[in-house]
Amino acid sequence: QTSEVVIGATYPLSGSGAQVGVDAQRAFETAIDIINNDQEFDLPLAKGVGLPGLGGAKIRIVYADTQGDPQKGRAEAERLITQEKVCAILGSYQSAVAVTISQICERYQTPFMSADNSSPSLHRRGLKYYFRASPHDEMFSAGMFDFLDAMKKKGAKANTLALFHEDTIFGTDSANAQTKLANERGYKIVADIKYRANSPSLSAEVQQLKAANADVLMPSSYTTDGILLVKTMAELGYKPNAIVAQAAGFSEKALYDAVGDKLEGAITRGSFSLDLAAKRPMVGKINDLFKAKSGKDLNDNTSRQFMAMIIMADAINRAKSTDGEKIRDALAATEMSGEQTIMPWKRVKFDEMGQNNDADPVLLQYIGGKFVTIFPTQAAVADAVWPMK
Amino acid sequence: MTALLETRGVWQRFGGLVANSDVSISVGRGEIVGLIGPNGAGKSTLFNLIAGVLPPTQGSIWFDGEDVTKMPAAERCQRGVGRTFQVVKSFETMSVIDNVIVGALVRNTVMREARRKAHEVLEFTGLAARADVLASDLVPAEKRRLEVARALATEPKLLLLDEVLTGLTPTEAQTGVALVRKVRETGITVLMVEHVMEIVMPLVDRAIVLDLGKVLVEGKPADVVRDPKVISAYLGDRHAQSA
Amino acid sequence: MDKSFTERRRRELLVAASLAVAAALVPLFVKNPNVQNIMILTLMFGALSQSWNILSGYCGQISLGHALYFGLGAYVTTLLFVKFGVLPWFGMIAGGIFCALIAMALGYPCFRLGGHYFAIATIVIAEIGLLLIQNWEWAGAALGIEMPVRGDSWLKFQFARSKLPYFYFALALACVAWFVTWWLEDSKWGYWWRAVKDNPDAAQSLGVVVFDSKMGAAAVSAFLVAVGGSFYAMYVSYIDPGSVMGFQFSLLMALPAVLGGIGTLWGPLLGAVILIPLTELTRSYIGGSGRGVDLIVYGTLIVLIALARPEGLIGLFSRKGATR
Amino acid sequence: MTAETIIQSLASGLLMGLLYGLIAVGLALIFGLMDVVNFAHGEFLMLAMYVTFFLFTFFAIDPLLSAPLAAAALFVLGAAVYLLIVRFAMRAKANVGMVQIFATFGLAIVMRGLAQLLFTADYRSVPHSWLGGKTVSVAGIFLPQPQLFGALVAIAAFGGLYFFINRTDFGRALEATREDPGAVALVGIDKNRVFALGWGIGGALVGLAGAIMATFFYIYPDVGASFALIAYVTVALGGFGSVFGAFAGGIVVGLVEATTALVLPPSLKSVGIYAVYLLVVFVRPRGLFGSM
Amino acid sequence: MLKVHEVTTAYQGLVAISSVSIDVEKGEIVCVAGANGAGKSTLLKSIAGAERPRSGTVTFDGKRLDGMAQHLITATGIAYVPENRRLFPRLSVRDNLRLGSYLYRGEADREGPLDLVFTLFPRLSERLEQRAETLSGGEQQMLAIGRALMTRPRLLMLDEPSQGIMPKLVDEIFQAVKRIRDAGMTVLIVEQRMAECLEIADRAYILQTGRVLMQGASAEIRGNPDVRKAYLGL
Ligand SMILES: Nc1ncnc2c1ncn2[C@@H]1O[C@H](COP(=O)(O)OP(=O)(O)OP(=O)(O)O)[C@@H](O)[C@H]1O
Ligand SMILES: Nc1ncnc2c1ncn2[C@@H]1O[C@H](COP(=O)(O)OP(=O)(O)OP(=O)(O)O)[C@@H](O)[C@H]1O
Ligand SMILES: [Mg+2]
Ligand SMILES: [Mg+2]
Repeated sequence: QTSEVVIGATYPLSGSGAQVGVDAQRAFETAIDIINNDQEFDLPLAKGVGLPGLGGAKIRIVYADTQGDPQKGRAEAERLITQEKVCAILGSYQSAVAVTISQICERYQTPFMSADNSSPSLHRRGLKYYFRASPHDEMFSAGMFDFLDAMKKKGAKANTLALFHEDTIFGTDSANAQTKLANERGYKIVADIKYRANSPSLSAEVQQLKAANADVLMPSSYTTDGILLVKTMAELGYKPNAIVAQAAGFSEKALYDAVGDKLEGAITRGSFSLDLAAKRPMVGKINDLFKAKSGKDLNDNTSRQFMAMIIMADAINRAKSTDGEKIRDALAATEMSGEQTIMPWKRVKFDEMGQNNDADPVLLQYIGGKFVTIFPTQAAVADAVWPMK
Repeated sequence: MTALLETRGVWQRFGGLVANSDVSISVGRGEIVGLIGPNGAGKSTLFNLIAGVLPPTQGSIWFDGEDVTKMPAAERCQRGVGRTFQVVKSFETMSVIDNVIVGALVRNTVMREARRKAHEVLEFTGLAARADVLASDLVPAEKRRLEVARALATEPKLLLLDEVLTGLTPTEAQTGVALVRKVRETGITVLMVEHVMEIVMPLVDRAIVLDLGKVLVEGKPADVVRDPKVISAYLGDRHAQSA
Repeated sequence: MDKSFTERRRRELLVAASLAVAAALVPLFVKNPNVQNIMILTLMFGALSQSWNILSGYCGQISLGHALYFGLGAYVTTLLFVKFGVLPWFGMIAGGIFCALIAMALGYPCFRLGGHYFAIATIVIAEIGLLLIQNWEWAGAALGIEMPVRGDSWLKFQFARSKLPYFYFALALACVAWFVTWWLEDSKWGYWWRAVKDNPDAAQSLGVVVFDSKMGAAAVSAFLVAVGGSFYAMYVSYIDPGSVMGFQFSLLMALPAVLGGIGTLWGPLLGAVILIPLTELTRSYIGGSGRGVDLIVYGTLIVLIALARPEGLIGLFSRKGATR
Repeated sequence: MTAETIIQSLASGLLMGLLYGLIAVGLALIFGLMDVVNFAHGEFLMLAMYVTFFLFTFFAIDPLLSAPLAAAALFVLGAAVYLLIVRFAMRAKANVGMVQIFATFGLAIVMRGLAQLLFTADYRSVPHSWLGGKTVSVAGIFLPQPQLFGALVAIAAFGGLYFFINRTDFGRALEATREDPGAVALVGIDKNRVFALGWGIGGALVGLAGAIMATFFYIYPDVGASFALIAYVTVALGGFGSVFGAFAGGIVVGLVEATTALVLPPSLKSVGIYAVYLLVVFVRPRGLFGSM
Repeated sequence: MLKVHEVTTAYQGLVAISSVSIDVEKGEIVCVAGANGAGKSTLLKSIAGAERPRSGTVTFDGKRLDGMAQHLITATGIAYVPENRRLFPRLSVRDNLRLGSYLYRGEADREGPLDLVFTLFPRLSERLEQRAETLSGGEQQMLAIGRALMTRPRLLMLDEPSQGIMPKLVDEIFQAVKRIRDAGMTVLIVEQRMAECLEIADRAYILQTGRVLMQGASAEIRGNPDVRKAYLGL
């Protein structure tokens, strides 16, 4: 019997995405801690030591640095599979890198789970070994528009939208989804600003936002540009009526450390909410475990990374084998209730393309220095403050 | 038969400075002509105009019966103008033989031929022993010889030599003089700038004196050195005495 | 006539042939895909750097924008295949010719520029190319394009697991790049290029048409780099603007030649043989820590090599090689 | 497009341009006047921002006050980089420029790695500085105070450097050393001293830029990459060898960037900068005011 | 004043001068002559610190120079005009001259040497704003000597100063050298034009393939029949 099960994790560990990769390492370690040791959580595999299906084998994780480069991600995935003998791979933050990693995994019949990639195209490529438990941009955006619909019904002013998105896969996908939904549901896009990621200046962009003066500003930006955007808005005297962000930078602590005072009332979509701790105490405890390692609260990314590890381990346990095909079948058969996760999801169940369609996003509002869940109603702990302060 | 080279009323201005003014000279086939004159008289500038480094501000240049005023330097070389630079411009990272091969390629498209030609020229100029040395390792006198070798390798009709025999002891200079004579024997016309009268005067068939950008005097070397204008502008008293 | 020279040329050819044969045998013994991947990358970067060396090393026109040709080669091949079903073999040639033309079109205004002005022009032109593709929906924009994978096929040059075909292609590419360099080195062009690099004024006076020389070098260089780009697209089977046209890529293409010996026949390959495994191994074995240690090690080694052998590592083998 | 938008664009562009100028001024000295390539310029800026950040976080020194300290720290770094690395890279017989590029490129990678190791990959920022987030508004046109202050510092830095290069013997020595480092000993100049000092001053100027940037920009190990290319283009656009050129280059870059975004999608705004660079050098191969 | 003792200098293992010893006394003009490649330039480079001697010593006013950095040697009062002049090509004539006075840039009196330069070479005063690279060959030579004089040297070392200079000016330069000596400087000069040089020199050395072949007072050397044949072309 194997006493050890090796899982690979491919992340940018140097370069401009390094911070996310490093935080991901802490999230995975937290998950492994829970799996490998006996813990009192209502999570699969928490109780008892290791994977019972494999005679108590423990999970070991091997990290590989992709530097955000598809070619390197591919090479690292192949190395993990052939040399480190990993039986599954988790990844990978940048969607472009997920494309090549999932290809390699397909060729080696090794399951790959996108923990935090949100590009909708990823699961639509007919790959057998590709899985994603968390929502993709279309689901996220749908959640955001559901929320806007609800607000409008309550009489809030939310007719015109300004999209502000970076020119990467993430930004483009997000904007495409938002444009489609806006057209379908009768919102008017008064500004659609695509900017270059990590620009030295966003003044020109902010000015156009200001001129458009939409009811809702919808940014899709990573932390760096998020910080610069908010600072530039303050400098150019632009106070939007409401911000509804496509997470990313807007769910990062660093952003609120830098410009939190200017974001009172900002709303972001998310796949995770600490408010859940009230209903599900386990969430708070796991957050504490994570915080002890990283000094940060779980956020949108780290919570999804944590869950990816749990779900993958659960499948391996059920497969009772480290054989790729068996794990794949086990993953395909996954049926996990929402309560068994730390997420506000209904359940975890993959469709034939490997996508979990029951992972509902939530909307969070930044109020008084922390996030509160405001949507959907069953998860909400407060009403949305609209317009933002 | 027409002259090989003719400049017709050539002017060259640099901003306010007139380096050549209304220079009309002609060089016949097979001649060795000395171009002399004070420092800054415009000799090298005239060479640059003939070789096509710059277009003259005014006037025209005729070579081998053709108006070449607007022709670029490389093409003039192909027509048969070979030149050396007063401030040597070797290809420093290339060996001596490779330097010469560049020149030889003008008339030899087959590499083997070009290489053979280059070796021949090195023999001719006495640089054969240094063939594989890097040009940057040559001492100045050798670099000047390399300039000549490169120009000869292009098999020119007209060879412009800008102070290639300076910095030699009298004995060595005699070897240089013999070399120039040998060059002429192969049918090449020579126009040379040189300040050392002991070398120029016995060598040239004719001397042209430039001063302040203009042709001052032109004639047989013996006559030229006696010309009071030349003595006062260029040669100085010592030569006046010896002449 | 000049026996030693002919002999040296023949010896170089012999050494190259033996090395190529030896390299061809390696994957028969080394089956580890990771090692094979490193070997493929080494050969690819060796070939790219060898091609870069033609324009920048021999002809002295330092280009820091060769990623443009690499990226365009990759895009032309991929787009022709995905959108029009043109087999990559033809796409590769098309990409090469396209890039050679682009290089000449760009050379027309750029070759008037000297030194750093030229280098920076090459950088910004490549960046413009990157930005335009990044915003061009039809070509996939930021999403990039994936080559549909449909099982092993020589016709489509696709192999799911076997790396041998890619290896031999990369080896062939490196051999071609080397041979072209070797051949051009003792040709009119080779001499013209080096003359232009050392002293354009003198070159002109010796009948060298400086502009044509630069154009020739640019076309050959761009063609080969574009073929390298096509190969990359087929090998990785996914391209996006950032990963094939980024500025970093231009630097990575030049780096082996500089470290091995710029403007030398063997420098780029030697540089690649040392540098690429170093890059891959530091990342694979110390990059996982997430603390930047791999960068420190990798960067330090680059600095040390550059300083210890400013003329290139080839100087370790022969003084002559270093200065030719 | 209203008149106000255009005026605001021009104002923002001008301020940003002066800031680019400030970032480029150190490079204008090292790259433009000494003809030594420093590919780690962006990383110098990154380090200066971290120095400012840590002085603020641990000692509560406002960036305005710590700017001289950042300048001093970067002076030492600049001089050290010359003495320990570039000096040896310059010994190459051929292709000195390329060797410098890669020696400093290696240095840039090391600096990024070290920053990640020592400061972690987290994004930092200086949240509450005296100027941070403050803005002056004149007739509906907003002028952020950090950029305004940066613009003033930039003008002062350019003025100082101009005086230094054109009016002092050291400036002349610097030019001579660039022309022929082997020949300055003939007049008794120690080329290493001149260059080390030049690098030091170049570093100090980046230090100033970093301190000001820290008041409104985020900080992380790779932040330099966003500015490096713009700085190179700025110096080249203005023309190598000219301090005034780099100053003008900065302003042109800022204005072009701001106005391009009015007509093209903002994601293409650097295309405007690049196109202007190409146009300028195609017409004037030595940039706007270059001498080399 | 200057003592070169048994100096050997080599380029990449190739010995260019071996065990050369020469002396220069204060106020002298000393001429060094010899065929191409005899090692004359190498001797001057070894004194000036441009090449490091492999063995032997160089002392100047009792101070050891060998092994000292080149710029410090300049600061001890030795000015060296190399064969290829090494002007700063893109700087103006004025700046080239001004840089000559870099060592005493703090001092008020920088005009003294400048006056001397302009008296010796009035042409330079007409060309002050021109870039050095566009000067004619002869003008460049004047500038190189002028720049060296600006360092206020006690010993001036000239490597073939007459090269590329028109006949009238050659005489003037040699006369200038004499006047430079009369202004209190010592001169060590390498020349091919031995005849002219010996006229002004007090003593001379003749080098052959890296060794001192002959030395003595000018008149003595000039009278030597071998020298007349080999070097004076008589
Ligand atoms: N590019 C230029 N710009 C400005 N002035 C120039 C340029 N080239 C040459 N001159 C000037 O033109 C004049 C003629 O120079 P040229 O080099 O032709 O003289 P020369 O007769 O060859 O002198 P020498 O015998 O000293 O070599 C000189 O006064 C020189 O300073
Ligand atoms: N940089 C160098 N590299 C290699 N060898 C050199 C170098 N400089 C000089 N030599 C060699 O050293 C010897 C002496 O050269 P040096 O220049 O001192 O002679 P010289 O007497 O000054 O000759 P010239 O009259 O030509 O100026 C020569 O054989 C020369 O080839
Ligand atoms: Mg001349
Ligand atoms: Mg000499």
